Amino acid sequence: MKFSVTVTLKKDVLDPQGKVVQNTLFNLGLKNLKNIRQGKYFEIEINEQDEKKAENMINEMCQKLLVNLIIEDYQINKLQ
Amino acid sequence: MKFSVTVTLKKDVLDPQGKVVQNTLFNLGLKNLKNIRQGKYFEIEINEQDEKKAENMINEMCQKLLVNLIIEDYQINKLQ
Amino acid sequence: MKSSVIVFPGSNCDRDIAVALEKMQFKNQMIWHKETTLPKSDLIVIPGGFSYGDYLRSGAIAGKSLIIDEVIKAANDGCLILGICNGFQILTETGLLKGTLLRNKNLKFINKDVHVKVTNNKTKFSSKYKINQILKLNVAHNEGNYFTDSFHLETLKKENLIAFQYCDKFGNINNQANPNGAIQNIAGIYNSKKNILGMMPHPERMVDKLISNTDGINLFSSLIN
Amino acid sequence: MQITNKIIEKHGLKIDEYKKIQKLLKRDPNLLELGIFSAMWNEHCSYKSSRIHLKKLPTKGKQVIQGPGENAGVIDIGDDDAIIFKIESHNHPSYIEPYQGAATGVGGILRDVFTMGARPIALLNSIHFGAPDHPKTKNLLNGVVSGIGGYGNCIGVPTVAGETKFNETYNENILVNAMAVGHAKKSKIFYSKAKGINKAVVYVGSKTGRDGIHGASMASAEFDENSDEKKPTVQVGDPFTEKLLLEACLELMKDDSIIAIQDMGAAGLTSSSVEMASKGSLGIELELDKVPCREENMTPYEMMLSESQERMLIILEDGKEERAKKIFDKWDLDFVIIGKTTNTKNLTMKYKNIIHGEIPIDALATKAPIYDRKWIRKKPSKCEVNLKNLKKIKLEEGLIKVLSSPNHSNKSWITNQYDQMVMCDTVQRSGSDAAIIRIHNTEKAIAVTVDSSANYCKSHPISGGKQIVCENWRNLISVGAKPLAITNCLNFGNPENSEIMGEFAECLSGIKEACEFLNYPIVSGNVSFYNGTNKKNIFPTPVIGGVGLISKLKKPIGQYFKAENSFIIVVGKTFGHIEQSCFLKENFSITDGSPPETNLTNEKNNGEAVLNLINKDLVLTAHDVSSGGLIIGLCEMSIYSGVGIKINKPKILSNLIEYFFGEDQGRYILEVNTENINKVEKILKSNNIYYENIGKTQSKYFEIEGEMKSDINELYKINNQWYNDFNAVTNK
Ligand SMILES: Nc1ncnc2c1ncn2[C@@H]1O[C@H](COP(=O)(O)OP(=O)(O)O)[C@@H](O)[C@H]1O
Ligand SMILES: [Mg+2]
Repeated sequence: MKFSVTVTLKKDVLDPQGKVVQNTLFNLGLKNLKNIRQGKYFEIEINEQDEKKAENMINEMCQKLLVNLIIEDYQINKLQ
Repeated sequence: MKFSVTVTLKKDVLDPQGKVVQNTLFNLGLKNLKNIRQGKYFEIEINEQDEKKAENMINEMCQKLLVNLIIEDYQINKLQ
Repeated sequence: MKSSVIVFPGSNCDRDIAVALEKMQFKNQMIWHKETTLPKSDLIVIPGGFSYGDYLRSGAIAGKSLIIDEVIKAANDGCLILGICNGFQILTETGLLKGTLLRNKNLKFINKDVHVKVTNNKTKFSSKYKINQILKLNVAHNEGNYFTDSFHLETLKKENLIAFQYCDKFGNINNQANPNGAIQNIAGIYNSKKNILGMMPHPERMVDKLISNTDGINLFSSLIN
Repeated sequence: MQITNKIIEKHGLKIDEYKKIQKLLKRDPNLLELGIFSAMWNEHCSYKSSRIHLKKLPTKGKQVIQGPGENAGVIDIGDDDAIIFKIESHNHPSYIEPYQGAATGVGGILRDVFTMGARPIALLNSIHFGAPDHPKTKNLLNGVVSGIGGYGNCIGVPTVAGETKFNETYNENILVNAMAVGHAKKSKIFYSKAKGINKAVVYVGSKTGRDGIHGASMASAEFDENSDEKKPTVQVGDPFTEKLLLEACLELMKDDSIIAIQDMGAAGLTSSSVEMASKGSLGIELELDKVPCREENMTPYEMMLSESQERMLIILEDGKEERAKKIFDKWDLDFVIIGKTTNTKNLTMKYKNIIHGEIPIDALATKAPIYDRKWIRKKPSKCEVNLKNLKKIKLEEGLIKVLSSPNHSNKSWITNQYDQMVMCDTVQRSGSDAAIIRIHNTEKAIAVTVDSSANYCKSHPISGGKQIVCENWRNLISVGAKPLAITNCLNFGNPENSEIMGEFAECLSGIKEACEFLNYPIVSGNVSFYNGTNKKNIFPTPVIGGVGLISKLKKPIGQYFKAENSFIIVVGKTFGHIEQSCFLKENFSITDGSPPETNLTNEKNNGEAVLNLINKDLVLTAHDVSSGGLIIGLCEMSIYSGVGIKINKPKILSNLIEYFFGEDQGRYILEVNTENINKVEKILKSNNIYYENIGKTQSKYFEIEGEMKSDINELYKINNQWYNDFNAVTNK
């Protein structure tokens, strides 16, 4: 089974990368840009047929390693 | 209008981050993990009501800056 | 010899390279990235550091700056271009050099002295070195893991475009001597015309005996000739 | 809004303190004002528990240009050159989020240094973690190390020295202390004292967000079960913006536009504006709607208390605005006039033309509470070491235990993550007793080091306090530098506990005694109390950062043996003090007993003699003897040089364990070649310095006559194994 995980900074947490990217895009002429925030993305494939179990497993990965829960939020999606 | 962009390394490009993450998760006991690849995620808000135009604009951002087309692929999704 | 060092916000080896160039009798100028013209130079250096914080991808944002168009023009006219560390990353982002620099394989920043072998000494950058000479240079980077497709890798070898390769102190090119996972232990490459050199190690850190050694000097003295 | 007891408590204020606020204001404060008091009156900003003790420290000397009281201390290194330096803690934030906590710690201390006009030239750190097998240690260690590196590497200041220690006392409360050292011209030093009325108050740097609100009060409280609630205060460091801010400030400082400048550190806009006004006996009026904000709808309360990083407050001379703004525009930084100085001696906060709060400056600064907290003397700790047991263990066995322990293992896995070479003035990188940084474009250099000895301080705070100052001094001597002055970071537990307060008072009196004797004044520092959880306090951990001067730079001698067949001289007497040694800790888990006493007279004489020998080029190598004793000192000199040693059977002590592992103070190991040995012995004798000629260097074996003979490559491996194993095991 294949999942995607998107990890984003919590609201109110400074996103220095997003800020610089935003300025750069603006300077490149993309003036309509209102806001951009940068996060991480994972594509994860696991050997597990049971969807519930699989999702639990992905969740565990997020909690244990992929996400810094203190400053980040995350969301899991099943792919295909 | 709000979009998300996910940027992933092309298939035949080495992914050192993904690899280390995979090993670590494996060592943490998540043995069912088959494959994990790491990418970037952007949430972009723009001042543009026309969906077609908006999407073109996002596409331009990707081509101009967000994506290194030599090693990365990307995908745009409309949010909400 | 006239040299220009391009300074981006976040460049931090700009002073170091300027000191080295001046010590080697270059007439050097610092060029702020917002400038739109380049003074006539024999050598353009893109220094190390963290241009734009290395945010997004190292070198990506600097690769879009105004001055880069001028650098590309000069490069096409045959001007010598040297990109060190972040400068190398910027050159790959602009397409002046092929391939890319990925995260170090251990995902950690690495600063240490490493050995590299001079793989090609028949260029304007390396003529003062002996072929296969072993140099001890300092590396300091997060993304020094050079990667390119197999087709380009063949070209690099066929056209003798590999400048330096990581090796051990005896000159053996092997895994243990590879600090960052770079393909074929590549530490630096040339473009086809060999007027552009991108390298991860810092030659400017190796021009003063008191600080380190003088293994970097011949790179600059090669250029003077 | 009604101010309830609960709100008062949430702001970290005691009811008595609230009553004092009412008295000073002659009315009830509103919520904004209460927040301001809370920020200024907490331990971190007001030094209310420490101030009366800090006052006793020696802070003056011919070399001192500016002692404590400014953003950082300033010392004179001759010509027109000054060195500006300070150390600061970021313990609590680093425990919550190790990467960002450590990174913003580095960012904060850098600002303290460049706000005074210095270009930062070196970073150091002292980091303390819990037991290696504690479940949190690995993550904290890796996070802190990459955070320190991440910030310093990006901004381009070399991280050149530090210390990393493990002890279960830090299991729930790690220590992350960062020190920054900068260079300025003596004639171009900037201070934070406001002068003149109606001068523009300018905000520069990053925008203000909601991060770190109440960070300073968090640093002034113990952790408890509810610490999780405080999570939103995590600040994210932006070293890129700091680099821009650094360059922009230094560019503006080239002329004389600045009257006063102050970084926004703990308690952000509040403390920076209050400090500048207080020092100048002025008032300050802020128009908060002008403050550049990152988030929408920020309230005056949030703006005043935000601890967003990478910001500064400047008071500008009249007519300089345009030029100044141009500079900050060039560096893409915000530059906004947000207020002016006044003669009201009040902090006045306006928002959309309405006054939202007004507080007399002195109520926040000079009239803040000061406590003479109760403290008690430490009872000496007794240790019943059975010397017979000690004899059972072989020298080699004991050595290997220590060499392979986390605290004594090679730390290049840390230092290799720090750019030590950027700026191309690092003459001696880490791996020696002190790092050496050349003053750019001169023949001068400074040596820098940080040191702590929590075990010693725990068992006998006075001796411990004395000892760290001396060890720090010795480290500078060993690289051929003349020690000039120190900064200190005092990491302690809960000051409301009289035992902890006793540790504080006694450590300080030890520090004071040593500093006075050695003419080694304290020019800056920081106090971090409330390090502990649920009534479990950390060991008292004062950290000393020292700066010394090398007036004529040569290739450093370093601490690695240079050649075979040299003489090995130990300066200072070996008594074999084994209590509190790492030998007992690593081999027998014995941690009680008292630390070695430091004889200040010997310390001074020995140090001056060694410095003299180094300056005369009579020694090949020098190294001080510290934790681990003689044998560890010798080992460090040998196994990384490829040169072996052969040590004679000692003549003065029959117990070899005590002789080789004893941690007596005031000692140095010197390598001297045949040509100079007579001269060296003559100088030592004529100065009445006790020394021993203990053996010679040889090829590749570490040998003690009749006791052990090991291949140095094997010892090298043992010393380098720990981190690999640590990562491998805890990854599971
Ligand atoms: N242990 C100490 N020894 C000497 N001076 C100290 C000590 N602790 C704090 N100081 C001085 O008190 C002043 C205030 O320090 P601090 O509040 O840490 O500054 P900041 O505004 O950077 O947070 C500084 O001048 C500092 O050098
Ligand atoms: Mg300060």
